[in-house]
Amino acid sequence: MTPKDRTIDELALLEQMLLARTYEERIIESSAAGRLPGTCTSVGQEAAGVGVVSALDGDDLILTNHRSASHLLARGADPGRLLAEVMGRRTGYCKGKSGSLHISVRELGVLLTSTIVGGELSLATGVALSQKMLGRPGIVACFFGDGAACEGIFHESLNLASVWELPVLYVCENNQWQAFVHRRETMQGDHIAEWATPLGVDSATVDGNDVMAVHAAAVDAAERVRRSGRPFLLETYTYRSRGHFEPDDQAYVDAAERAAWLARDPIELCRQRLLASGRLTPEAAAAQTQHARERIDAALAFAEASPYPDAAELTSDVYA
Amino acid sequence: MTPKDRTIDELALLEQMLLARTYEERIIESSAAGRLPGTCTSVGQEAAGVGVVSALDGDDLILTNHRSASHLLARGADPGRLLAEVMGRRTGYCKGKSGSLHISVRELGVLLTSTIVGGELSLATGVALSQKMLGRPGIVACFFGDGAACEGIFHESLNLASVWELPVLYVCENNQWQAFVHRRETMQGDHIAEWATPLGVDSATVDGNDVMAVHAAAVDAAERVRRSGRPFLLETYTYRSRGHFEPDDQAYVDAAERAAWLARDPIELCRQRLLASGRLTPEAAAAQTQHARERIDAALAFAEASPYPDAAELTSDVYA
Amino acid sequence: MPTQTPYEAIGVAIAEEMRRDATVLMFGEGVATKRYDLVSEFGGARVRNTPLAEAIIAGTAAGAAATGLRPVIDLLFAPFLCYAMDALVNSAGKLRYLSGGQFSFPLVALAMTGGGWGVGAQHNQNIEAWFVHSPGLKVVMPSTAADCKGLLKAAIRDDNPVLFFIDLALLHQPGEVPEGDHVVPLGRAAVRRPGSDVTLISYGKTLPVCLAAADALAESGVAAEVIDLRSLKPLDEEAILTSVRKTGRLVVVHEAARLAGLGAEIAALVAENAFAALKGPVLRLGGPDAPAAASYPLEQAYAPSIADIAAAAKSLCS
Amino acid sequence: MPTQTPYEAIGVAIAEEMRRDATVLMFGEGVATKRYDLVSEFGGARVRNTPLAEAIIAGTAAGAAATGLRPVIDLLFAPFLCYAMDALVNSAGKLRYLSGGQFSFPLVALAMTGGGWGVGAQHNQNIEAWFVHSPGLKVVMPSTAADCKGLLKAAIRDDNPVLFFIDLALLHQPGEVPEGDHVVPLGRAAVRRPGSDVTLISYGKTLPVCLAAADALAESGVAAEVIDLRSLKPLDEEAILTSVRKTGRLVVVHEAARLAGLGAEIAALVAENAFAALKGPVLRLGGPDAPAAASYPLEQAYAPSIADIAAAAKSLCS
Ligand SMILES: Cc1ncc(C[n+]2csc(CCOP(=O)(O)OP(=O)(O)O)c2C)c(N)n1
Ligand SMILES: Cc1ncc(C[n+]2csc(CCOP(=O)(O)OP(=O)(O)O)c2C)c(N)n1
Ligand SMILES: [Mg+2]
Ligand SMILES: [Mg+2]
Repeated sequence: MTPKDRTIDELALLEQMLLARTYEERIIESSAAGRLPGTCTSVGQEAAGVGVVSALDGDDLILTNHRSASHLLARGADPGRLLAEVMGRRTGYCKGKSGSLHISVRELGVLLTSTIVGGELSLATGVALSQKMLGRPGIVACFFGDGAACEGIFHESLNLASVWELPVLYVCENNQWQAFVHRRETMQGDHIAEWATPLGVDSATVDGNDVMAVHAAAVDAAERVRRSGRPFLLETYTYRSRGHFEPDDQAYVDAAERAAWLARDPIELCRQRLLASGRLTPEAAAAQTQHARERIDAALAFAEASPYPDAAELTSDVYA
Repeated sequence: MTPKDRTIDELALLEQMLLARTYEERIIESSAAGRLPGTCTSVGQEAAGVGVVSALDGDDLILTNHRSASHLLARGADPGRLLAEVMGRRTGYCKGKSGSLHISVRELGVLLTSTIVGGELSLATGVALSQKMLGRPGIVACFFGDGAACEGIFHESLNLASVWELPVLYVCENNQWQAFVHRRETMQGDHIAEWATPLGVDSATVDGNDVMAVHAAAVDAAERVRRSGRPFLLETYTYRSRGHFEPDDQAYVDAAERAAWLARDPIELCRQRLLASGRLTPEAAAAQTQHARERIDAALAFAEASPYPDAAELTSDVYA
Repeated sequence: MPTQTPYEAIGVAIAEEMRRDATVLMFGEGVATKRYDLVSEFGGARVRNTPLAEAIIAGTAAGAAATGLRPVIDLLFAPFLCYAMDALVNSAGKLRYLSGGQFSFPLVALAMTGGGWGVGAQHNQNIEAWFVHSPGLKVVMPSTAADCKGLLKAAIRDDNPVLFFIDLALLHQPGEVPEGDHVVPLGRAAVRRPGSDVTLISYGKTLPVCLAAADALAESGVAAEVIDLRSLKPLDEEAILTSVRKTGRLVVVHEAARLAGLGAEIAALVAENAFAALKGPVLRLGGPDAPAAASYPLEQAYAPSIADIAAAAKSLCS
Repeated sequence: MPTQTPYEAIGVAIAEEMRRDATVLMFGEGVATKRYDLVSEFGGARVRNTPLAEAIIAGTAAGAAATGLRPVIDLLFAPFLCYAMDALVNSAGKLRYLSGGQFSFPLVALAMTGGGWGVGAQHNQNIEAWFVHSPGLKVVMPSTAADCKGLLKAAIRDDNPVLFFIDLALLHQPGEVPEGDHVVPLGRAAVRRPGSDVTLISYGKTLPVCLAAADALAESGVAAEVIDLRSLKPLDEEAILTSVRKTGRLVVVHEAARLAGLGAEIAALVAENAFAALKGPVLRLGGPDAPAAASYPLEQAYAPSIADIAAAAKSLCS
């Protein structure tokens, strides 16, 4: 098997990050205006999400959690159907039943999204077992947070994947926060990656705000999982720039730490690098931003025009 | 504070191990004869149990699990009341309600014994929190198995004890088995001790069949917990010589591995060392054995003569 | 009387109990952040954030409770209790009994429950019936801000583990709350509105819905008696039976799934002990056998409405 | 017909289904050790021991079920399900709905339940009612070896998550079991003994106790109809109501705690839908609101006895 060509266009990654950011910003505005329910946004973590998803193959599978917008959009989800889902409309990917927190998109290989923190860790081993036993290509990427890593299911999931040799790429987005608690209050060290080692799971930590670094690390990690059939843990070290759940005044947030991270905003980092290298012109950058806005505007219009589910949906889809 | 004198008499440890062994052997015989319910015996693990318990202070607290006889007896529990409990009699430490699997003895500081694998790990942090917040002396020794270490609660318990700086001496009796599953099938490495490290919990592994080595390691470990106020994990590497739950034909057990461990039986190891050094004569050894038998005979007679609980006990002690 | 929301009343109750008893402490994910006033008054040792790990939060509470502390833990949303079941049910609920009474477990576990936030079934499931069915536990579920304070104070003083569910939809609705040491004993229902034709029994967020239905019924000449259970365990069987013996008609209402919900226990209790007084079938209104959707109209349709309740009561009286 | 114990019948059912369908697999703590015959026939990939970790066992089953496998997991004793609640209730029970029907969860979770081993409440609690109350799950609890086989085969073929509880006390009691593809559909109760004076409804280990009580009642001239629910969810409401409409009298019996147990649902169902047919109160017999003790006589006293059932039925008929 010759390795796939995995050269990536940084401009395309910037575009994806921008789309995610624009999507989230529109949600923030609209929810502040009462037009949308609140959500857990991925603002500040776009590089961590886009960098990994762009490293996956089409037949790889993804499990994610409540902070999933950048994963979904990078995977190619339609922002209109996502916003419709957030708004509980029938045109949403889950007919409006999920809302923002458990959006799965089977056709894109985004499975079994759980908003129970750790739920994705609980399910990922089984998905990987199916891949392995049914001889299907494709590894399983499981996104979770540093908070989820504190749940016992983290230990159980990694241990089982290790013992059973399951092709799971665990991706821990260590964004420094666990809802209203700083990671510092919940663990002794700074890195989740170390927790994997004694379970026989190799791991690495990468600067989660540098999309190219994330992408390269994810290509490498995914390749290791593919080759070995064994799990690997990639920790993307990043920062949740907004509050836990919109709206959130972040009064509890350390301003200096936040400022330091905001100075390394993943989109700015990427854009400046591209501008500096001349691969992006200021005009093209403006056009990119404009294009993202237009897509999201159209998406929001679609979602808002979509009807709510029928009353019969109250009890449909419960049993097979 | 001058350190306590912790010199220990190896002969006394041998006596305790012998008492535990005799106790378990009588249970095995009697349960085979249908006079007793089955139990999870500690045969083969006496050094691991006695070595640690003998290293604890009177105001230290103990949490243990289903395989607890050597802990209880070494702590000074009356074999008669233990057997009565095993037999469900009213004179048992728990009025016969516990049976063999969750025997707590508050007056001896043996608290909250759980037979839910991992239950002791779940409760130990709270007991240690009480010690710390109420300013009581005494650390908390929490005995659990290699199987319990596979439960997520292991991860949660050690992490919380680490972050909150709780005085817990975690004691993992790694006896190679988890009911009917060999430890090899459930973990990549051989040692639980390593699992503690990334959580910020120091640890050590000791030959669990050498009672003096266990004792020394436990004195050291307990001292570290006392001094630092932080958790420590001591792994006693040992072997479950009998089946999981009496009766058990052990047809599933690897004979060569078992033989190798039996050749290092903790009681024989200790006895031979004492005989070789001249500290124990063959006559004294025989007398010791005889004495243990007599104590257990008396205990069994007491237990068998004890009445069952009244029918009213069906619903007493449920609510405070 | 001052006006407080249930959220505030809960904070006041905890503060008062912490002042009264130095062994009371509180911990959970984010409690020290969200209830920073408690940290200010009582310090970080008694009001603690925890790692995100419900099992050890509950286990730690059980261990601490058995050895001299009186923990109040916040488990956030009821479905998250699925991670904490072992500590609550197998340890706190059973180890008093299995130890022959050597230990008690004076702890309170708080959780928000029910719809109202539009976030779907992994945050929204009413599971109070599970705990009523499990020995050794008590369960309360207030419908007013005053009861939040009074029941929580009683729960903290109780020597048993108490599950304290508060309906999300009520959490920020202000109500009158008595100042000072307002304690509402566990196990006593309240007659919120007397009536002679039909009894409506409920708890939590559907209680105000029943009161509204009683208003509507009054306009059609039906006098409904409305009983607020407040404690689901111990259950005030006497209050239930007394009312049904008087009215002869019963509608039980809750948001929890109807199937094997607490309403079944109440209907069964009445069918066994007040059968002779019954003038018609016992009706139960509850949620469908379906997870709760995030979508607003579906979430709203999940729980029984004023019209549903009034129609059920009328069907009995006609 | 050959005679098998429920333990054996379960093994046969699994083997037959594994032969029929290559996507069926089994895992759990010690299953590959204890069911070594299955390993011999189907290999170690399809019959696996697991680490001691109920949460990930159940989670793995849910993940595998949603993506093409049909796992059967053994969770050993019912109280251990406390560690597996999130995967069962929040994932397997809810994610079909929350995903708008994108996934199904064809899995079976086996667990032993009830008294009989003298090991106390951390191994012995009947929690089947929890799962009946939780959406998206099915629940079965056979009383015969034949139903163990037939219901398990149906459960494995069902596209929903099924909790399969088997009473420990029945596990090694031989009974006749049809050979071949004996499938008992979920959701159908069985009339085990017809009768016209009183209906006894039960399931699992108390079903034979009801049959014995019916014998005793027959001697006093009372003809009891005995209904074995077999499936607790879906519940065969029609069978229940038909019988009660005929006899007018009902005693519901189970070992599970009476308080908020499944018996409450059945009593409530009848009080609502067969009220007019009822000649007297609906009686429920079940365990006390207490953990189960290890002590033999206490363990035995926990569940309703033949005498209790006969007395209850007689009290209705007099
Ligand atoms: C079991 C469970 N506990 C608590 C919550 C509430 N909650 C939702 S997200 C969150 C923080 C999760 O932190 P982390 O895993 O680091 O993810 P992040 O939100 O930082 O992306 C919490 C506490 C939940 N959804 N599930
Ligand atoms: C939660 C739970 N799962 C399963 C069991 C059944 N069980 C009892 S002891 C045991 C093995 C425990 O292994 P380990 O922790 O290594 O302790 P050991 O028996 O070897 O001393 C098992 C599986 C249980 N009691 N609790
Ligand atoms: Mg985080
Ligand atoms: Mg072991």
